[in-house]
Amino acid sequence: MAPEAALAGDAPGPRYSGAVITDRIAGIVLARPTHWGFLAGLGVSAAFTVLFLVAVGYLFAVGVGIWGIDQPVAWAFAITNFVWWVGIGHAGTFISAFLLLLRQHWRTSINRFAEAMTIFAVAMAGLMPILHLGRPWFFYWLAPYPDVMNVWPQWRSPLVWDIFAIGTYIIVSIVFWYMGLLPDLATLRDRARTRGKQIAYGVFALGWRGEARHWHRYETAYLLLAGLATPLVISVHSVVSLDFSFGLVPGWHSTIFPPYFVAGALYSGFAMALVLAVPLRAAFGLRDFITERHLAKMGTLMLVTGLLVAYSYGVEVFSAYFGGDAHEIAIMEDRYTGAYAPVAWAVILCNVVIPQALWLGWVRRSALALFALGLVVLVGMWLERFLIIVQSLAHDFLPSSWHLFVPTFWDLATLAGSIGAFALMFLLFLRFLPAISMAELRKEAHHEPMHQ
Amino acid sequence: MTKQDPRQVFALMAEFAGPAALMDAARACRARYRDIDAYTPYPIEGLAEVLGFRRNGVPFWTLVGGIAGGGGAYFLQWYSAVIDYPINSGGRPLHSWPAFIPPTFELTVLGACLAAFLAMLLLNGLPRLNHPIFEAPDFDLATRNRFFLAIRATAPGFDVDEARALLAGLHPMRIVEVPA
Amino acid sequence: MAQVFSRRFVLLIRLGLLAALLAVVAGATAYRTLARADAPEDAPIRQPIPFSHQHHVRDDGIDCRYCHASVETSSFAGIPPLSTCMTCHSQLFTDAPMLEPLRRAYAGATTLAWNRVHDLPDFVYFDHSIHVAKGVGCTTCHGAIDRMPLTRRVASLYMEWCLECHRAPERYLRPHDRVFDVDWRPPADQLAQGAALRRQYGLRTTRELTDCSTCHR
Amino acid sequence: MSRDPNDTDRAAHLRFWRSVEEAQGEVDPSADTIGLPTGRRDFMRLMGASIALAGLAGCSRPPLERIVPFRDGPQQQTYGKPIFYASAIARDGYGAGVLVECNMGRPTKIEGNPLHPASLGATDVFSQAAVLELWDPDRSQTVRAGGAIATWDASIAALQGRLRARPRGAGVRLLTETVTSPSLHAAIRALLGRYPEARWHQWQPVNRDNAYAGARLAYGTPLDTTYRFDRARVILSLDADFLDAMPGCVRYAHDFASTRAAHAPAERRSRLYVVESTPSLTGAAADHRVPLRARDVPAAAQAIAHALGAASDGPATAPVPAEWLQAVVADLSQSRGGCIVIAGERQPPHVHALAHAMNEHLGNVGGTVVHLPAAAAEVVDCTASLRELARDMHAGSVDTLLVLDANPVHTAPADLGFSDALTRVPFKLHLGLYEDETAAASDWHVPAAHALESWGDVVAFDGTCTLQQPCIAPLYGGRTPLELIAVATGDAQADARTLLTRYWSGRQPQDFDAFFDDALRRGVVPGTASAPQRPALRPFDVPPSTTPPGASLELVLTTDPRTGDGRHANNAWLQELPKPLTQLTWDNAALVSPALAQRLGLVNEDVVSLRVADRSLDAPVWITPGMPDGCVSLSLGYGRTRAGTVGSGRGANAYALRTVDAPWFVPGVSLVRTGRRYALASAQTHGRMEGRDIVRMVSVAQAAACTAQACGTPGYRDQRTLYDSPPFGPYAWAMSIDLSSCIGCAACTIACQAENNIPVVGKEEVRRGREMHWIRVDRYHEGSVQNPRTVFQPVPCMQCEHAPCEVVCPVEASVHDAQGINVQVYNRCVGTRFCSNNCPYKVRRFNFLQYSKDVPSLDAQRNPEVSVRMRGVMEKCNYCLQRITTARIAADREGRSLRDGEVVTACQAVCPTRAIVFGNLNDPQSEVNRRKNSPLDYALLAELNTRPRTTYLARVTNERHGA
Repeated sequence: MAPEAALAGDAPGPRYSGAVITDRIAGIVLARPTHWGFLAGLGVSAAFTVLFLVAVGYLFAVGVGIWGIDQPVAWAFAITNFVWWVGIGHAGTFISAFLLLLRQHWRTSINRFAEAMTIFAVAMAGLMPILHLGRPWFFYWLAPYPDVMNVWPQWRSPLVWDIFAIGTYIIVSIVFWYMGLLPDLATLRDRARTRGKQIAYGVFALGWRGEARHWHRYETAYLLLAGLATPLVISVHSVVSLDFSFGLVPGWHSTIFPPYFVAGALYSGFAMALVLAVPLRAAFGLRDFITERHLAKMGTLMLVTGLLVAYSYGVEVFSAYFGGDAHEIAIMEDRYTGAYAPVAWAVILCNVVIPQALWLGWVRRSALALFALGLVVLVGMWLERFLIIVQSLAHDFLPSSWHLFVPTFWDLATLAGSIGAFALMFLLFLRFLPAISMAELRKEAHHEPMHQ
Repeated sequence: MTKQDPRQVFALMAEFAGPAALMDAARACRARYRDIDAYTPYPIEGLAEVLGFRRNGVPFWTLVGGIAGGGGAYFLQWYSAVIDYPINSGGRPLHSWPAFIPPTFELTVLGACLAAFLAMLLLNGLPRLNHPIFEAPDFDLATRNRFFLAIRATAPGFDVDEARALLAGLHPMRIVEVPA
Repeated sequence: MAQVFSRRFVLLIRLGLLAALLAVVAGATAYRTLARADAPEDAPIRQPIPFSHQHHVRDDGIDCRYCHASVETSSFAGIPPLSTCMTCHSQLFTDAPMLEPLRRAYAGATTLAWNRVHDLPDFVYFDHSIHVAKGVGCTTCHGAIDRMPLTRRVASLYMEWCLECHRAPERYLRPHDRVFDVDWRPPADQLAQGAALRRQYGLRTTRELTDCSTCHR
Repeated sequence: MSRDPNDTDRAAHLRFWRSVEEAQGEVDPSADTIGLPTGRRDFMRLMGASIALAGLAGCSRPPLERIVPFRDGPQQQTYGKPIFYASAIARDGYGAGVLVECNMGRPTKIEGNPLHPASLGATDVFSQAAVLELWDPDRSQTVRAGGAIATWDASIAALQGRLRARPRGAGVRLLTETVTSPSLHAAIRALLGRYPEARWHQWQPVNRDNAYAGARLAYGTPLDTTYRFDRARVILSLDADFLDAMPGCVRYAHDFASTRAAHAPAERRSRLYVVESTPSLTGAAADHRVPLRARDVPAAAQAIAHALGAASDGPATAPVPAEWLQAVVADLSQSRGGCIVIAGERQPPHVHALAHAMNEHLGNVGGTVVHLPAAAAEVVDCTASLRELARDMHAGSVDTLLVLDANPVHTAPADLGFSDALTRVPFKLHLGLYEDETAAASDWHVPAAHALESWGDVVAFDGTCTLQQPCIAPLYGGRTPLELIAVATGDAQADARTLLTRYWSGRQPQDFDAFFDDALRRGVVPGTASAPQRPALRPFDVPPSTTPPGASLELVLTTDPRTGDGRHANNAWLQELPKPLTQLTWDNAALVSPALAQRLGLVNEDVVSLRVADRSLDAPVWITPGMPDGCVSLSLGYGRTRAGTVGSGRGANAYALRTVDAPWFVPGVSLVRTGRRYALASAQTHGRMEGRDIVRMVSVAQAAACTAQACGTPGYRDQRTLYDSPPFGPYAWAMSIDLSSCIGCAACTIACQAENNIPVVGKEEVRRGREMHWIRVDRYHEGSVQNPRTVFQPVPCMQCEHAPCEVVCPVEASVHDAQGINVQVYNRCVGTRFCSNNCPYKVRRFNFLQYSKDVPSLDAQRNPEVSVRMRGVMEKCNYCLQRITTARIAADREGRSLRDGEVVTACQAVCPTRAIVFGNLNDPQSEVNRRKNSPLDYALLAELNTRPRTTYLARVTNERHGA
């Protein structure tokens, strides 16, 4: 640690000193007046949240029959949304945990909001499987607890594994995120000028005072959490993929699913991170914290995971023919030529063809282009999950049972509503918590000045 | 500032502009006193060791948490599926150990993470909302860009004037007495 | 800078948290106790006629099957038709006001509606005849019926209660001739005798007895 | 479903929105049995119930149940045990013996009567559905005078006053359907004797006019010709659907199957040739089938007769392929005395005559073909009889009309103008089960007692008579025709039982009571089967086949396999039971051949207007492989206007195109596209096997040479597995389904529905693919679309030993029990539906909505031994667990083990062809084991190694080489 570098950290003068970082970011939460665009966004997302609540209320009142699901397609939108949201929820932890282990210091300016994104996405995801139950008020029967029936969960079911995977994931994500927030909450407590805010932030800061020994244990724990969260991230979507590959439905029953799903998850996760980061830095003037460099790196990651996904598509088709199972082959042929072929080709377009633009440097550097690509990939990934789930079910072993799925208004309302609720939570997060980790930035500033 | 009775003093605290100065000061004081605290806006490598930090404890408790979580999970599954209510599900063996792995893994991670977090807090004596040090002027800058070094009154052979002299020699931005 | 949280304030927060915790615990226990007693155990159910099993069984020594005629042949033990009551009560207590509802019902003026004491959920299929045939006595489930001036339920009727016996019937089995004996008490070597009876009656294996399909369809 | 074509148009196009309408309750007016919206109350109640289940009942306890004792205990009845009453249910006038299961006095299920010749223990779909008809809330519930509520006594007074005014009965007319009931006939004769100028007319839309006329032509006297298919080696059906739509068809199906079963002895194995104008079950069972325009059938018959030498002259050109003709002729003449030529009910008289001639020529009469005196008490030409009545009504010479149990306003030929004529009759009294079209047009309506509420008697196809006894008092004070006739004759006091005993004591004077009780107990009156007759064949001349120019289309009218002539239109079970060939539910449709559709550029659900002369009718098109080119087929029984909440306004009313001269085959029809579309609900959207090994077919030769290696997946039962078998108890239940015997009648489906409280979901839900049948009958086409081979496959739950559904259930709601049954624990199910996704056979059914409505009268029908499932719960076949348990408990009480055949599942019991066998695998002697040891035994999707307990016997086909 060179002394002059150290000086650059504190003494007033050079940009990005700890003081500047702190005041700029804390200012967003404490001082900055609410932007009209922010309010507009809040309004829209609130409206969609209401739609979500209506859809759920009607669902509970009448039953899952209000959706388009049928025999044989007993799973459709709800599970598609579930997988999609869980996938999006993967980028956050990946960025903050995995990149931390890899000493990717650039992550510091994006991990905080990425983690928030994770939590809200996983919250949405966690809701879906409960909503899709025929008798949602008995959802807790999936959890082991001593009851008057003396009956336990059926541990061989991937759905039970799901409960544990998703449950663990959301708890760990929240702990990880909150732990990262501790020092910043302390900062806000100390920067806050009104008693109310001081108390609010102070309570959650748990009396953090930046003592050296505390910092030491803090860093150890943080590193351990990162080390534990990384395999967790991989495991969660692997377990989710088992919901399908564990079944013997042709188009589901495949060993490639775990890696395939994890790649897809990160793919959509980075896409969502970009979709959130671009307007965020514009709206709150954080361009010099979340720089083109950050966006470009995320773009690169998106390209990599995108290629993995493309590879998986290829392997899926290949293994069907290579394996020679008539049912698998039939599924693949129907997927790209049958009733759902438009969806299949849309998936190829969104997830394979268009993202190749990321090879171009200027695309990776253009915030707008990345934003657009993010949206395209998000749509593509949703469609991919829809395709895997619905098309496979609609075309399984006995032709006599084949039947197409047609969504209803309530299917769409649930999807749109969940996006609205997600946006609402994220906007509120931006308003009340620092979107970028001040403590870590201070540390970074002190290590290497950030002008690249 | 007026001379005070040591018993009313919690600590004598010096404020520094940067980590380097704090480091040097810490070393110097540590040579003389045992109970020294340092407060920084971000973690500074080696500082804790300089202050005589020994037992971390977090890794140990994390391990304990992990083992408890995993072991508990597997036992629960085995007991409920094999002992308490054996049921033939799809002709699979009652003790379907491969199927028991995923929950076991997940709960291992969960146990470890919660243990790590709680251990960090409790070993650090947190949460503690009220602490004498908060009384110190300028201390709100400890979470912004200032670095503080405090010699606690509990330090053996602590004497305010001597300590003040020692600190003054280290060119702090200022020195304050933190009342108990 | 001043303390954000004074010592008193911290104390308040602590107390608040403690209170919240206690509230949760209290709520949980309350829920548990209330929810489990969805129809109170051991509470006599009031009836249009205060029928006393104690009187009819203990004092008069009437056999269970005199009134519950189909207990050995059908799933339903049977509620006696009014004519059964009248076999005696056309001679005895002919003008007891207590029996007015019976006489009016028998005359066809009204119907007599007993309140159900043992009410299983509709998805549970319990068969009296097989239990009686396999040596499960009346009092094993219905308690000391001969000591009940007003009939009450002594068992929770929860699945855990059923399983408790289905998992180890030998703890309760009786010789055939004692099934309707209200004075039967398990002998000292009940486990041994029960096991013997279990073999003699050719009971199904515990695994079969605890199959879901044994009670649910 | 909305009736207005524009709405249905929208429905067909904007499928996106269908479910929203659905969700808003726009499903079906038949809210009783079907349709969605659980009202707020229902919902609260449901939530209440579920919350109670969830254990939250602390606050809201379940209401105290009450027990109301009998005053005097009923005789020969134990609480909680069913009683079976022998009775009979008539179909088009011909009775079939049944046993009615009553639980605590409520008829809940119908079984066939093994002692009855027309049943042999099986029934058709209509008998199964009769119990729902009994409890139908739409049934007529009160006497009505001019629409206003009136009383039975008032109607008696009115009627008797009317008749008193006409001492000789001038202008008095009685209209009934074909009467086979001896007692009713006697009563009617007595009435006519009392009022000599009164007239009696019989009309029945599905009648035997042609058959009787044919018999007159050939023998000079009307006869009921019956057949012994169990003795026949070669069968030629001239457009006759003897397996599904003929008096005695249940018995025929049984006899026929006995010569077709996978293990039928070679010397008894029959070969079936069929020419038909509309695909039917008989056609599907054929070894050699030729789709033929109805108007070409006579020529075909003539050609065959000529080639056989049974007819002097043949047609210029035979409309059937030459090699087919040769094959038929060769086969028939090779098996003289052992073959059958059978003519379809709808075919003109001379085709029947030709059939008689051929049977005589081949020496079948007296052997495989048995002539009996007509079962109808009095044979009249229904059409002529009704025409006469209509004429007199027009002429105004009818002033008092009694209509008993008939619905002429709906069923009369369009060109009689019956309903107009009816308005000219001053006094019209109608006795009927429903307030139907005729009731609405009558001055008086009297609710009729249902067959299960009635004392009566009815004659079967072979003359055997059965006494009908009520299993429950008339729910709505309905009366039987016998009672009404008695009233007309002046005897208003006597009840139905007295009238019946009065008649029979006349026939059986000595120890009558013994006779009567015995007849009631057995369900047949001994010695009533009619004696065979051997009239001499008379020469007759065949009208030259007048084949109109081939261009014009021909409309073929058929009786609907589900609603019959329309009388079952309000029966939701039948409406939702897929029609065997088209798999359509809830509607009839104009069936056209793929070629014709292509020519006219039609696709399914296009609405066309069928135009004949000045009449026209709009109907949706359904493209049907195997339809003969050049004709359109439409079934009667739809387009009812006053059927009830379930049946009113469904489908197209084919009677609008039916005339006196063209009752079945309407020439010169034109199809005009309307550009509109109408949503049809088909239970199966894909009809081909895609080359998968689903229904396995082997020829007789192959079957003979068949070893486990040759056919049958080599030992699918000992495929390797990683797991050791779980502990099974003394019983290992299993099922075997013989695809050679199965004719696809779907009686199993509806029997299962009645037995297991399976709800009806409604047309919209069927369109969504949400039908609930636990055992479905899959239909596959194979070969050319013009004339495919059609095969059926009943698919219940396979009860896999390694059930894919179980391992994925997170809450142990789908588990295996020690009897090897894959049980679904409804009360534990949370409805993840993973099990259904993972079931390769897709036999699991999900309550997407609250399908089981809480309607008192429908609740009364429910089987108390089976849970009624709530919304959000998965359900499926469990081998009639309730029957197994009941039998096991009975056996356990006696300390013995179950005998083979002691447990009979509902589908097995009802099956006319004995295609389904159920039993214990652990019993080496069991029938099911015998079947499973056959090399023809195979498991569906055996490669998945799910180890199904339900397996199939391959379908053995018996083609003649070079045909």
